[in-house]
Formats: sequence, structure tokens, C-alpha cells
Amino acid sequence: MTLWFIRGLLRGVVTTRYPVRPDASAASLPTPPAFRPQALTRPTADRLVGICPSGALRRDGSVLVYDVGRCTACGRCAAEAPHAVTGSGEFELATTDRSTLIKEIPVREEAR
Amino acid sequence: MTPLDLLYAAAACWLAAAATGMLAARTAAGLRACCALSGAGGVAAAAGGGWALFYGNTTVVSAGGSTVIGGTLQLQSTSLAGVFTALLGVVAVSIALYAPRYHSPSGGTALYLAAYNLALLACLAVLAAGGMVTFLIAWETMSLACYLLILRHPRDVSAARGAFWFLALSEAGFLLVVAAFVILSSKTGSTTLTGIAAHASSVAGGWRAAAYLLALVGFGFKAGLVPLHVWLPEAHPVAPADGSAFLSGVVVKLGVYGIALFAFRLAPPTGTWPGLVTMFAGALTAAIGILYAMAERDIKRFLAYSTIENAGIIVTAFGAAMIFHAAGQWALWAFLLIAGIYHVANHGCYKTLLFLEAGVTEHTTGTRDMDRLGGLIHRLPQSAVIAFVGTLGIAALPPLNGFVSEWLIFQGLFQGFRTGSHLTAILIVLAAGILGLTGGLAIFAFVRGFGIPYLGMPRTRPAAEASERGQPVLGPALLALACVALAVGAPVVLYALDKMARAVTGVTLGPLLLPGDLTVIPAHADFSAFSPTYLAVFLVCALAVPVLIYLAGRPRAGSVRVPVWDGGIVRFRPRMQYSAMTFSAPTRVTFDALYRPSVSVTRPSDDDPAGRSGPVHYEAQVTPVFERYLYRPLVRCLEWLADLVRPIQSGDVNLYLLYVFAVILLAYLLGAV
Amino acid sequence: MTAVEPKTVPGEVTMFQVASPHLEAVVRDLAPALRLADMFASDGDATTLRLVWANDTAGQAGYVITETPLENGVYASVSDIAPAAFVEECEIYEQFGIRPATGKSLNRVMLPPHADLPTLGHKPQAEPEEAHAQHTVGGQAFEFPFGPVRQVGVESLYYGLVTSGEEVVDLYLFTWHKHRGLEWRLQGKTPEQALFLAERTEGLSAVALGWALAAAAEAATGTWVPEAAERTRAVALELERLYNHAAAMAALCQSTGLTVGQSAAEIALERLLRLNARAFGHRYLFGVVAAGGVSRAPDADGIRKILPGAYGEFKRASEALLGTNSFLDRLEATGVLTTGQAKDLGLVGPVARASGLATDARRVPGGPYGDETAIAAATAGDVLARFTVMLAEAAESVRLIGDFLDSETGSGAGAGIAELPRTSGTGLGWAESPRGEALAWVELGRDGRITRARLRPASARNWRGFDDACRSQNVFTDIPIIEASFWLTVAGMAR
Amino acid sequence: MTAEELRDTIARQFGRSLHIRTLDTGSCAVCEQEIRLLSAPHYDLNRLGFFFTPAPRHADLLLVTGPMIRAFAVAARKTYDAMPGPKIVVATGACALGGVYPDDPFTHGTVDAVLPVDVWIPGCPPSPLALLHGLGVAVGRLAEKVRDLPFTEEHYPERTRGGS
Repeated sequence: MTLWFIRGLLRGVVTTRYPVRPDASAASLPTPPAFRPQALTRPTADRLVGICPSGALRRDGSVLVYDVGRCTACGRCAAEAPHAVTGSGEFELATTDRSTLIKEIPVREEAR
Repeated sequence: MTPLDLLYAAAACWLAAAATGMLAARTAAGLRACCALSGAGGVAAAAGGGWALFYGNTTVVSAGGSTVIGGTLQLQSTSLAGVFTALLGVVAVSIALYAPRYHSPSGGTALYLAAYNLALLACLAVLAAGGMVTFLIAWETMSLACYLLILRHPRDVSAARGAFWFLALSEAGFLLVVAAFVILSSKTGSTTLTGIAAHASSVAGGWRAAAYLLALVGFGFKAGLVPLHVWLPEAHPVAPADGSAFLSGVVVKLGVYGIALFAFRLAPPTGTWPGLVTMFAGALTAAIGILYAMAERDIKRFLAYSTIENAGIIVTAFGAAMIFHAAGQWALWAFLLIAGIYHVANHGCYKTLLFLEAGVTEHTTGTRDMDRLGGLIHRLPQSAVIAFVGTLGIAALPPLNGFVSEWLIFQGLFQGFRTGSHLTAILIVLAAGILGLTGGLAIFAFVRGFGIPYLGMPRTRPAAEASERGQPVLGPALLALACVALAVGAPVVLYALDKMARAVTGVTLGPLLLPGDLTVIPAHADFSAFSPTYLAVFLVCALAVPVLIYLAGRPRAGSVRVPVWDGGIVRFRPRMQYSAMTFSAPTRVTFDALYRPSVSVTRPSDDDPAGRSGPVHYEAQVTPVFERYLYRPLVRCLEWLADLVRPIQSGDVNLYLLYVFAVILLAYLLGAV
Repeated sequence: MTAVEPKTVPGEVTMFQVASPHLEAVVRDLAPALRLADMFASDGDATTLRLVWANDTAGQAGYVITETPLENGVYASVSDIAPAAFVEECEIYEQFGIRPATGKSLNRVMLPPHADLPTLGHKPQAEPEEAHAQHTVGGQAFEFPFGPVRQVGVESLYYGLVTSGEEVVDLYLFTWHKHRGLEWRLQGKTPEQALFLAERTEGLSAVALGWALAAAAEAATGTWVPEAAERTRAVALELERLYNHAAAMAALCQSTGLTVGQSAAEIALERLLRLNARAFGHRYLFGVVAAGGVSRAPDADGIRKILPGAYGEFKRASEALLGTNSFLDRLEATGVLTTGQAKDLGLVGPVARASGLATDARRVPGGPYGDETAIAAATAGDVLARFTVMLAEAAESVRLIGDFLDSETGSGAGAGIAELPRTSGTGLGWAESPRGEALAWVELGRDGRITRARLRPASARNWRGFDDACRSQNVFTDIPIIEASFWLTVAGMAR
Repeated sequence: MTAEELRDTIARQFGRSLHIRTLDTGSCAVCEQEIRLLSAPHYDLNRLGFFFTPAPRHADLLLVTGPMIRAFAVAARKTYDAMPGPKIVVATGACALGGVYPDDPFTHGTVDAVLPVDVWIPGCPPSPLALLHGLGVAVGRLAEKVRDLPFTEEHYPERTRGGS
């Protein structure tokens, strides 16, 4: 047990300072996508809705309804439409109000 | 008028009860009449016994003119027998209250009640016997009556087996008892007990010791000393509940009475070693008795083993008393006699109670197997409370009576250092240690003995549907009251027992033991003191404190009651409870040298490891060591001898005439010499 | 052999048709030589019973599948000959309502009591007998209920621990609390959609299950995956093995009460998980495997830079543990599984290898693994043997990752994806997950959607060895140690 | 009790020490692994005054993972009922928030179909950092951010176009 003690001392502290300070390891976490409304046309939005495996996306008229809670950050939408979808880098998503997780992204109307 | 007159009245009642039972117990009214007579006899016996305690020894009364074997019916009431007589009376009364509801009127019941009341009568005769011949005849009558009593259901093989065990060991013991009496009687030239006691000092030490050892073994068969105990667990389960209660409450105690008679009254052996032998016989009996009790799941067998344990405790106290006598510590001699006899009374009450409640359980559920019971406290609340009182008593937990007498015995044993011999002192402390182990195991055993049948969930449908309606309550309740009285009234009891001890030993403990303020100073003035009465009052008050605190301080705000946290399981099932056998498994593992358990696990698909769909069958059997390694060889040996002498019995009349002739010739020749 | 019409599918898989009356004889023929790796039914025009046999012999590794169309919905009791099939017989009853012809009692595996759940075929006529729960132990033993809500941070699982107070007489598990009906859910999904659920069947072997399912779909459509993508899958799989073995080490320390060791192992575990996130963008490697290839290339430089340090933590922790006698004493001779038991029960992975069975799906030719892949082995069959096997495998994983990243034969490990044609077909896929061989079987309809998918994670196999391992012991407190050394998930069993 | 009152009570009563019981209602074992890592040296939730407790009787917070399998709902409810009030339920991971399994014969699909959820933590799985943030939010120690996040690119000017 003494050996373990010395080993522990030699190993040093690895504990994160989060939440007092940000943690660097957060940078490589998968995060929910953010959308670029300029590039988000109606067909693109429909394609994204079709490809989302977790049902986080739904188009309601000219709005893409995005449920961050249901999003698994699988990255399929970003792979499908890299010009319209990018990573948000946000991981602090906890909320006490479920409705705040539902975002409405405006969809660019095509000229008819 | 002497206490004997009350005993005559009791005897008359019991004789009448036997006759009524025989003739009329086929009807409910006859059954009740028989029990009423039996109960009246019990009242008379209890009163007579209590009176005899204070009265001292009466003179020997010769009654009847029979001169069959050179003696008349000699009767005497003594202080020592008084305790046992009073116990006999109390047991008889409670059984009389119990029996009318327990038995249904029938021919079998009639015979049973006749045998039972004859057994009561014979027990009374043993206790009132003033002469050797009377004693022996009464003793033998008692054995035969008890044999019939155990054979309530003669067609049942196990009943026949249990009764046979009882009879065989009784007869073996009887022979030794006869021999012991013959030695003392021939050496003192007297056949009355008083006469033998008066001339005992003239008997050589060797003869006294021989007589004592013969008596110890002979009465040990009845008292259930290991290894002479094997009849108890066989006979108790097969007898009716009140019969078992009577066997454990009284008949076993008569064995103890016999030992006390030889150890303290007739011709106490000289020297330290008879005391040591007695003490260790008792201590080992106690330890082995409780260990075997732990391996039983049949309630009555469990209680029978517990009886063995308690007999062991009493005999240990007697043995230690004899040691102190040899060491000249007269006060301790008398004190341990008192403590032992106190335990006799206590055990007689709570063991009878527990057997009666076992009968209630068996009647309402149809089984004695603890692992088929459970949750009876909800179905049989009155019985459960009564049984709980008995359990507290037998587990020697304060404030009940078992605690008082066991505590006194321990206090006596702790005085071992006053014997003057280091070796003896160490041996006495060793015996105290064995008794300590026994006491701890007894608590464990009775937590199990009460918890498994009465607490938890019912394990079978009959247990779930048991009903208390129509079940006897009064008899056991009377005994529960007696238990409480023996605890709270300890100073009174000790005052009476002090009278008894003075009659037997001539030593007066009086003010030393009882300073007069409900306190008891056991064993020695500068050792310890306590008051069972105050203890009981204090414990009740102490238990009330948390209740009062709860009532006073419970939150006024609304609280929520939710079920027990169960890990989210669908529902608890009875099979998820500790069972009697699993509860005692740690003991089984710790003492496996004694138990030599054989474990077998079988599943139907053992050859098919993935197909383990079948039910598991698990069994752990305790080896019956004494039956297998002591009695079985003995029985084989006897059978072999019987085979040897079989040619003598040819069936030829001429040959038999020759035998008669040879015997007469031999008698003449011996006479001529 | 009474087989008809052999036909082959891509990979080292041979298929035979076996007529229903001959099934018993064929099983009798195959059982001594091959390992019954899986058994399942499919509902088509007639219910078809498929038995997947694995050949573990070095150099001949591969799979044999026997197909038996069932007449009148009965089949010979396979488990009477090959005991490993018993759990599957129970599953087939729950999913299709058909049971072995012998009418033997079947246990409850996935079906919750009194549940009205959709099934793959007919509903079972009656509830499963739950035979193992009806103990007639005669009061000499009782059931110690444990769960389903157990310690903190573990999955829901019910242990019925039958004990005599001291000995473990029997132990059985209920896992139906976690049955999510995955095989039912996969019906009608495209392989791409199915992968999403397959990874979440048993998240701790997401790569292995994803690979197995993707490989099955690729086999069904005859798709060839780019070699670089295959190597990327292998890198991910070995990273998965590494972090799982680190997690198992932490769990072993926790179960033996060695908190310092647990912390050391958890430092290694966290560093390996961060490596995963750096290399593939997900701590548990979800989403790496795609149908027809991989969705992303690994950050090879990141792996080369971080892996030695992370594995160094792992190695330091494991070496310190191997020098701690109080720890090893708890492991030695605990939870012993004999070779015979492991073989009869068809166990896989480190558990089987620690009991002397050299089974490893990585040995099947056709994948990115070469012949020189070392298969760790031990014979003692106890917890210590499983621990040492895991350590040896971790070392081999590090070597393999380096090999794949610097592969001479191709472009190393990279992204690459082949389009799956939308055709019908059937295929078997496999991968060696950290817990052992994971199997997937896929039947695709004409539109390329799944009509029947069978997922068999290693956990579904190895739990059946758990009670035997526990019963070899008479000490309750060893059970958590045994559970940690198996390192299984309930999710994989109750999928 | 309204949500605001509950939060006040919690901030007052659990400001410094909070005991957590986890509940798996059908997860894939990965959320459990991340929860276990909370007590690992890298995250060490005890430094923040959070503790795990196996007994729901001692727990203040129920950390629920998985899509709430119907067969498990009774056990989940029992666990919740066994906790003394005031109590917090945290739905953890995409499964618990309805992202993986729909409402069908096998699963309820979301935890709030059975238990009254107070805090939602998205993520598949939520990383230990996300869990720490969620616990902080649950006791009112950390601010909620997601309310103000539009998840449109304007909000993330530091990110380059097309970066993923």
C-alpha cells in the first residue's frame, strides 16, 4: 500500500478544474450541430430531416425545428450537408426546461 | 394435616380423571369432565407442593398393607420434592385448560387421557415416595404410562419408534437406578429414604460413589444427559402436544430430581471428582443439546433438543454445588442447589408453554416444519405473544425468568476460585465458559425458533390461512403468567427455595441472599447484587422511553408512508426469506466437526449444463453421531448376542422342564452354601 | 453429412441446407468438431432455423451455417446435443412461439411477465415456464433477491442468488428489464439506419456490433469494402478493446476494494477515451463504422502521439496490480470455469480464452488482420487468468494499431466508403468485440431494407457461463469480482 | 410546489452536499460508464459535494438513463417513491430525452413519461463534463446556457466555415 501511495504522489493531479475553469478535453467531444440559415434551403432541410436517425429534426413550414435533447451528435447531418451544418462546440446543454432545448432555425425560402 | 393430605387429594382427582377419561372421553362432556378433574388434581398438587416447600420433610407414612416385596407403600412429602410437585401441579393445570380444545373426543383420546392421568399419578407417587420400593414401583409405572402416552397414534411407525426408544432407554436406566438403591439400602440397612440418609455416613466412600454414579447414569437416561438423550428428539415429536409438554416439563425433571436426590439428600458422594464428572456431563449436554437444536427444523424436535440443553444447565449447577460441598463452601453448595432448582421451575414453565404452542401451530397449519410456516404472528396473535414470552424466557433474556436462574448459576460458577484448588477453579470456569457458549447459541437458536415460524411471510398456503379460532389459549397463558411471576417475584421464589435448601443441606442463606429490599445477592456478599424485580420494571420503563419520545416528538407535518425498498423487484416471495436451515448454516459450518454434514446438490440436468432448467434440489444432512456411532453398534451387538442364545429357546417342553429343574437345583445348592 | 446444395457467400462462410428430419443427425455430426456460435429463426414462407457453427481451428477458421426450413413449426431439441443452444431455444420460443419437439421447460430470457409485446413470428402460446425460479430447495436454501436496481452506476439486472446461508447453490439472472426489442426494431430499416441502433445495442462494443452488422449487410449485397476503411475499422475496434480492458481493470479493482488501483485504472481509461475522442470524434467510437466502409478517417498523428502515453498509464497500473498480492489473492482460483464448461456453453472472448479455448473471430481470413495476430491464452479459467488474458490482449491491440496505421500494403488506415446496392440477399458478419465474438445476420428485402436481422453480441453468450463461475465459489463477495472479470453488459444480453 | 420553489428549496437544502442514486431504465451501458467516470480522478465529483449512494432512501437526486422500458417502469416508480422529498430527477442522455427509441410497446421512449423530470442533460452519451454541468444546474449552482443558444452559425463566429 505504501508503494501505491508513492505511485499516486508521483502520478500527480489529473483532476479537472471544471466548472471553475474550462476543460481542454471538451474540445474533442462530439457536439450537436449548428446550422447556417443562409445555406439551409428547404430541400436541404428536408434531406437533413430524412437522414437524422434520432428524429431530432422536423420541418415546420419555413422553420427547421431542432430538438437538441434528442440529438445524438452523430454527425450525419454535417456529413450530408457540410455547407449548411457545422459543429456548435457546446456541451453545457443541461436545462430545467425541456422547451429550451427545442430550437427553431429559419429555412431560407427559395424563389418560387 | 400435612402437605401429604393435599397430595392424597390430588392423587384421588387424577385417579378419578383417569377413570373418567377411560370411560367417558368419547364424548365432549366426558372429555371436559376428565380435564376438570385433572385440573383440580393439579391445583391440589401445586398447593401441596408449595406447602411442602415451607413445611419441611414429613415423617414417612406407611399406607396400605401390601408386603409383596418386603415393604409397604411408604410416603413422605419433602421440601425438595415440593418444588417438583408444585411444578407438576402447574403443568397439570395448564394442560387441563389446554386439552379440551386440543383433543377431539374419541376412543383414542380416552385411552390417551387415561394414560396421561395415570402418568401424573405415577409422577406424584415418585415425588411422594418415602421408601425405595415405593419409589421404584412408581418410577416404573411412570415409564410405562408415558410409553402409552407417546403411543397416542400406535399405527404411526415413527410413533412406535419414538415410544420404543423411550421405553428401551427407560428400562436400561431403571436397572441402574435399582442397582444404586440396592447398594445404598444394603449398606445402610434401611429401605426408607430418610433411613438411608440418616445412616449414609456409615457407608464407605467407594460404595457411595458407585451408587451415585449408577444413579447419575440411570436418572441421566430420563434427564436426557448426552449421550443418553436419544429418546427425547424421537419421542417428543410423535406424542400429542400436551404429552410432549408433560414429558419435557415434568418427566425429564424427575430425572433431575433423581440426580438431586442422590447428590444432595440420600448419600452425597465424597471427594471432588463426582462433582466434576457431574458438572462436565451437564455442560457438554447443554452445549451439544443446543447445537443439535440448531440443526432441527421440526419445532418439536427443536424444543426436545432445547430440553436436553436445559437439563444440562441444571445438572451443571448441581455438579458445581457438589464441588463446593467437597471444598467446604457450604453457602455456595446451598446456593447452587437453589439456582439449579430455580432453573427446574423456570424450564418446566416455559418449555411446557412452548410445546403447547407448538401444538397450536401444528393444529392450525398441519405441520411442525418451521420451513413451511412463517408470518403466524398475523394469524395467531395471542399465541404469538404467549410464545414470545416463553421464547424470551428460554433464551434467558431479561426481564424473563430464564435470565434470573441462568444468571444465578453463572454467579455461582464464577465463585470457582473459592474452592481453594487451582485446577478445580479452572475447571469450573471452563464449565462456565461452555455454558456461556450455550447461552449465546440458545439466543441464536430461539431467535430462529420464534422468528422463522412467527415472523416474515407465510411460506405455505396452510400457514397463510391459519386461524386462531377455537385454539386453546388459557393453558399457555397461565404458564406465561407463571414465567413472568417467576421473574418479577424472584425474591419470593428465592425465599421459598431457601427453605428448601435448609431442609436439604441444613445451610441457611436467608438474609445473605435476600437483604430485604427486593434485591438478590447471589453467591457471595462481595461479588454482585441485582434485583430481577427492579430490572423488569426498569426494562419496561426503558422501552417506554423511545415510544414516548416518538409520540412527543413525531413530526406534525404530513409524512408519506412508502413500501419497503426492495430493489425494484416485482414482489417479495416467501422463498426469499431466510429459512430455519439457512439461518443456522453459519453454525453448521463452524461446528462441522460435530455435525459432519453431508451436502448434496442435484439438478435434473446436471449432465446438461446449459439445460439447467430444472429445479435445484439442495440438501444438507447432519449426521446423527450418537445414533450412528454409539447406539447402532450397541444394537448390533445385542442382536448378535440374541442370536447366540436363541438355541436355548427350542420350543420343546421337555427342554423347558429341564431348565426349571436346573434353576431349582442351583437355588438349593446356593442356599446350602 | 446429409446436407444438400452447398452455396457460399462472400467471406469464409459455407452454407448448407439441412432438411428438418436430418437436423438432429447433422447437429450430432457437427457438435464435436465445431462450436455452435448462434442459433436463430427467421419467418419467411416457412419458418427457417439457422445454426451458425464456428470453426476455431487455426488456419481453417470460418463459419458454417445450416439452414433448416421447419415443417409444422417444430424442431429437434438442439440443446440436448449442444447445450450451448439452450438460451437460443428459449429466445426462439419468445420470438416465434415455437419450441423444441421434446417439450422441455424453457426459461424466460427477454419476455417480461404478462407483457403483450410484438414478436417476430407467432406469439408464444404460454408464458415461459421460468423453471429456474421455481426452486424446490426444501427450506435448505433460500433465494437472495438482488436487483434489478443494484449498485450505483451499473445496469439494471436481477440476480436470484440461491444460497444455503453459506454456499452459493444456484444463481440465475433476469434481464428482461432491459429488453428493447432491437431485432424487432431493425425490421424495415436500411442498413445505414440499422447501424445507428446496432451501435446502441451494447454501447461498450459499438464498433464490434457496428462492424458485424455492416459486414453482414456488405456480405448480403456482395459489396467489397476499401481496404483502408477495413483497417480504420480495425483501429477503432482495437481502441475499443483497449478502453474496455482498462474499464474492466477498474471494475476488478473496485470489486476487490482496491480504490487506489481503481483510480490508476480509471486514469488510463479516461486517457484512452480522450484518445478515442481525439482520433474519431467520439469517446465511445459511435458512428465510426458506416455501411460499406467508415464515416471518418482516424487522426493517425493524434493516435501515434497519445496512444503510447495512454497505454503507458494502463501498463503502469496493470504492473502495479500484478505486484499487489492482496489483489491477486482475491483473483486466484476465484470463479473457475473449466475448459469443458466453456466449450459446452459455447463461451467466447477473453472468458473462453482464459479457460483454454482459442477462439477469436479475428482469425477468420478475409479481414484486415494478419495471420500473425497473437491470440492470448490461459488455462486456469479463474479471474486471474481472465485478467492476464485481457492484459496480453491490450498489448497486442497497441501493436496492431501501430501496424494498421503504418500499413505497408495500402494507404494505412483511412476513410472510404462503398455504396451498398439496394438488392436482396443474406449475409453473416462478425467482429471480435472486447467481450468476444459478435455476430450479426442480415436478410435484406428487394428494396434493400432489412427483413430479419439477428444481433448476437458476446454478452448474449457469456452470461450463461456466469452462474457456473459463481457456483464454483462459496463466497458471496466473490460474485462482484467474477462479474467484473466477465465484463459483460446487460444491454447486450437483453437487446 | 412550483418549479421555482423547488429550486429554491434545493439550493437551500442541497447547496453543499447532494447524494445521487442512478437508475438504468434500458441504456446501452455507455451512460453508466460515463457516470462511473464521474468519481474517477479526472472528474472527482466528490470535490463538488456530490456523492453516490446505493440506497434511494438516502438519495436526493435520481440520475436516470435509458428510454424507460415499459417492463421497468414499475421498478423506476418504486425507486422514485423510495426517495425522500424534496427530490430531483435528472434525465440523462439522448435515450432518456426521446432521441433513440420511440413510444412503442417496448419503451415509453422518454423518462418523463413515468417520472417527473426536473433537469434534462442531452448527449449520446453526455460526457462527464456535461454531467457535471447538469448536476450543477440541478442544484442551481451553474447557470443554464442552452436557453440563449440559437444553434445557428452566427452565434459561433470563431468557427470556420464548413468546419466540423
